[in-house]
Amino acid sequence: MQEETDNKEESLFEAPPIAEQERMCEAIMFASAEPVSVGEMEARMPHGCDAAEALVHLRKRYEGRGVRLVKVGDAWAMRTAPDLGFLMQKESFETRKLSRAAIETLAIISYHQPVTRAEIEEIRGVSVSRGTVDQLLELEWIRFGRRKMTPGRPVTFVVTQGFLDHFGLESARDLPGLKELRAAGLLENRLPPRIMPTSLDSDEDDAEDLQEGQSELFED
Amino acid sequence: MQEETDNKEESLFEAPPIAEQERMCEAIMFASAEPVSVGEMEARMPHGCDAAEALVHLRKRYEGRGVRLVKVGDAWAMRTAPDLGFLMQKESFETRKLSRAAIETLAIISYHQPVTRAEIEEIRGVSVSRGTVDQLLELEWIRFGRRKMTPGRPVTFVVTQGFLDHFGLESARDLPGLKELRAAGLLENRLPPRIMPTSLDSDEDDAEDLQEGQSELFED
Amino acid sequence: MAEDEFEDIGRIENVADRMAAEALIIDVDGFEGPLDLLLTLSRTQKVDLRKISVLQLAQQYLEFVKKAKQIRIELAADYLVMAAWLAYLKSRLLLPPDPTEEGPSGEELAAHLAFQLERLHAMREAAAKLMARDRLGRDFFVRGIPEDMERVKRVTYTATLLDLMQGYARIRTRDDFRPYTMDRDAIFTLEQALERMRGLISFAGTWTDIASYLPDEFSADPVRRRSATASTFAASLELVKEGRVEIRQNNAFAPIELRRKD
Repeated sequence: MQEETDNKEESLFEAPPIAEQERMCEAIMFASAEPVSVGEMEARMPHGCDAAEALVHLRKRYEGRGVRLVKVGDAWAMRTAPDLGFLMQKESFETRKLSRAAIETLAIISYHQPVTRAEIEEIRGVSVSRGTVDQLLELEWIRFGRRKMTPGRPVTFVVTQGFLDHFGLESARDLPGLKELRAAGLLENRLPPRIMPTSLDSDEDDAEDLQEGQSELFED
Repeated sequence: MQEETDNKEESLFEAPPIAEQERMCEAIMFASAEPVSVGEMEARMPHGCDAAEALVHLRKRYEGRGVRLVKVGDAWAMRTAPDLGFLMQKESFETRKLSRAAIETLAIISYHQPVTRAEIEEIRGVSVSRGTVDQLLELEWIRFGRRKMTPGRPVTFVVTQGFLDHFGLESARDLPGLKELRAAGLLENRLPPRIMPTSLDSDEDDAEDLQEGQSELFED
Repeated sequence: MAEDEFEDIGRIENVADRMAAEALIIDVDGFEGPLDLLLTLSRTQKVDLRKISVLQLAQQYLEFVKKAKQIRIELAADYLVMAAWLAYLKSRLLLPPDPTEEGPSGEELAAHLAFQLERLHAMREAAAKLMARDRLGRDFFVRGIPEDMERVKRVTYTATLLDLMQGYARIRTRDDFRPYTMDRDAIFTLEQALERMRGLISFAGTWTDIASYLPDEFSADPVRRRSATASTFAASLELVKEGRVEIRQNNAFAPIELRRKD
């Protein structure tokens, strides 16, 4: 330590400028298969170099960049910035059909919103699993609505804008009513559901099929 | 820089500011030993990013540094500055020494691609041994190109991205002396007058392969 | 290193010089074929390859081959072919053109040879330049610690509007909703026909038109009749195969008849 200053002054002559040393450290760290200690770096650099000093500069240079200088034990290495870790993932996508339970639950929410879990269960005739609701929440197709002003003040579910976007609806009111579903053959066994899309233009009379509760939501 | 950020934001709505995109490209480039294409980069970056633009900035940033951004064919890679090669004895690896035949064959393929075996033989005046081609294929410096639309539909050879990477070339157009060779007509495919000995015992592919000018690749 | 790569190429010139001095005592194997040898010889003319004297070159080559043949008997065929051709070329160049002879003139042949030599020479120089470039793994380097790409599998769930409405309809329909399947009430299946035939066949002691086996409810409506006929016929063939009945048809379009086999 005490000698360092002397050495430096002595060797300053031959040693490359600090900016050049910085470049060297940069290249060494980049190419090295493992973290490199200051000693090792200096051993590879021309005589008189001060790797520690160069590293201070280099570290500063990389502040806020996509990669940074990190100390690993007593060695140094370059690493990608932790906030960019997501770039190092190769995502593979798989599309799966929503389960029947989820679709039914979603359908009930869309037609009856705002609707409580108890109401969903009543309509479906089976209990609604937590996972199903969670999945729909995660898909951001439903969200929590206002609490019902009934005993227990249960939470309600409503569909989201994301839901409307996904299904190409302007509002939940655009969902065809039971009458149309029937006309489209969805409530009868015979007709192929292929005929569906034509009947999507909604008119007012589906209100009969929808339960009263939801209209408040769309009052805007 | 500030201006650019603004422009970018105008045109790309949700895309992160260009400085941030630059960071992302930087991280991706650092993380990968292989060249990464712009498309691949954008696939990993948030929607709306313009990697090509970010790379222009990034390349400038690394000018004169210990590592630099280089273009390799359609892709980009980070490589240490060549003048610092002397620091890297530890990392340097011996490429298997290539025979004179292999070196010449490689040069002929790179300057004349896409080129058939018969054409290589015509230029060198000797038959090309299987081992030579295999060695170059194994190094992944050459690969099979499209078949020539000439009798026998012989396969052609072209150089690879690995070749460009190895020799620090942005594209095959940057081969040393290419322009001069072309100007001198030495990359033309000149059919030998009839009675010329092709000097080869080449059987399957014959001199008829030598037809349309192969310099097409380099035409700008 | 660079010098190593050069060495091969540089050697040509050294060899060329040596050759000139040592009066062509040469290991033929040292050359990569006749063209290489010609190139080497031509380099001793020390002129632009385009202005080379092909005649003189041919002379040198023939000279060389002659001497080499004395020393080493097994001269490769390639060399001899080239020698023969050069002798021919020489004669073409020396003699006034024969108007009756077809094909390229001696000058054209000579020009092409000069082109070949120049091209080979150019490629060698290009190869040397290529090898002299900064090279990956020697002069510049890749990232020493590449970061592995983490593979993440993302599952997205989808549903269509139709799914949604079918789901809703399923719940709201009193009668059990079932997904659409083709209703095949006009179809008399092979299985049905077989079952029916198996029951009836024991009564067919004499030849009977298979039309009489059609079920009543399938005989009137032509669509249903068609289906039943086809299935009954197929079922009959099946029974023939099983060896339980015999089948016959006297003429085209005549009734198909069957009879129990005893």
